[in-house]
Amino acid sequence: MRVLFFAHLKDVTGCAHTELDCGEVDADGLWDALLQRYPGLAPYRSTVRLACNARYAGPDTRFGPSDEVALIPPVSGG
Amino acid sequence: MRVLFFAHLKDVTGCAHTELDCGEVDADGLWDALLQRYPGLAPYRSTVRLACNARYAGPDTRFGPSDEVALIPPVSGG
Amino acid sequence: MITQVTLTTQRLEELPGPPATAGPVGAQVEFLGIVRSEENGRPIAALEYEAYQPMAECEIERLLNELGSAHPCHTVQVLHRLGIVPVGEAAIIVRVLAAHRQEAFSLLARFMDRLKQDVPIWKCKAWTREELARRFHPGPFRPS
Amino acid sequence: MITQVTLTTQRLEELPGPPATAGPVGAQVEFLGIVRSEENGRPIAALEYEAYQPMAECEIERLLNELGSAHPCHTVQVLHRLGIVPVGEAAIIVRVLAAHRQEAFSLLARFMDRLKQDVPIWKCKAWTREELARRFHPGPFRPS
Repeated sequence: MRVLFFAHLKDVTGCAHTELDCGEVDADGLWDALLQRYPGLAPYRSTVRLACNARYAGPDTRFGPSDEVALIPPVSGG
Repeated sequence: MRVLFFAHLKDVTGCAHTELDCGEVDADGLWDALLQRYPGLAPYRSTVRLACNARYAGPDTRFGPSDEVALIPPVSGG
Repeated sequence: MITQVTLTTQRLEELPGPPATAGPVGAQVEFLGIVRSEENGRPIAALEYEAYQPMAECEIERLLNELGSAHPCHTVQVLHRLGIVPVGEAAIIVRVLAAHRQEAFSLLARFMDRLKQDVPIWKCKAWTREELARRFHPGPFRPS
Repeated sequence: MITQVTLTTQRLEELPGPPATAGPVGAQVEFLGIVRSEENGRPIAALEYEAYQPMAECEIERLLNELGSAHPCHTVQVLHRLGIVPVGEAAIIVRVLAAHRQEAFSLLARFMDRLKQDVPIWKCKAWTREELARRFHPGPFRPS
């Protein structure tokens, strides 16, 4: 799956997006795969919301290989 | 004193203003003098607010010969 | 708080905006109250407004000062049109400049509520298209 | 409710206003959120915004539709600027056309609250005057 990073998370990961090959996973499975590659994301886990295909993920959302996943840190538009 | 009428009260009195010679009076005294000259105002007394020199009158306001008094029916600006 | 209050028979849309402000402006809000094409369910062409002008100006200033202490803003401009206002044109324009949007929204909403309770301005007549035409373009023949 | 949502790097002040509306408009409200000259107490020259653009547009539309059922309005236009926005220029403009002011005020205030909670747009950097100058007018000599 394609994973997008925004704002300061780009500095943490060093990139704006990456490809993650973790099969179909729930949010915990996704975070396990993410933290394995980018341990620096750990402190942000509690404040980051996940989005799947440009919609906020719910508790039951599963993230699959063809999905576009995004890590949404607290927003500050307007 | 000079007394001003606005909106539909001008139709009731037939004029936009008048001179009233009633010495110095409180609100009841003013209404007595007004209703004597314009009995048609009676139905409006409960909804009309009095102003003295371009400020809403309070319960203790006294209206004197040199004052500009206004009858303010419910407003509808904006 | 800088205030500017104007009651006029001119088109409000053509008047200049609010005076410059000293503070750092993060929010600029503009409200136009526009004459709608019906009044009490009846189609109209214009509304006519009258005011007790010196008192209306004082009351607006007084309201703004009162509301400004609860909702501090930098600048408020209030323009109210008097006389005949055609449908689609502004009867009132209020512009607020403030550091933050919350104060600007609160002041504006409360000001409009209070204006409609306390400021001596009246919609004194709703004009239909026919009445306006007769008033402003009287024809050569008028049946008696 | 007609909605128009635009995220752009262009100056918002120069973009056209909201699309025409079908219903009878009694209230027209415009809000500009303007970049202020300080951020967290420090003087700045500009803010830089980024967005997850397709999701931000969807979220704004979703919010407007949700808020529009509680606060029915005719037309809402949302313009948000991305990239570098100099102090004094608008980062966001929201325009609402409605029959009555109450609905327009409510929708606007609630929309701005929700935007700042849910819409994936970020102030990603505050630029000082010096940083901007170096970035956009780099001199011939740069000490290493």
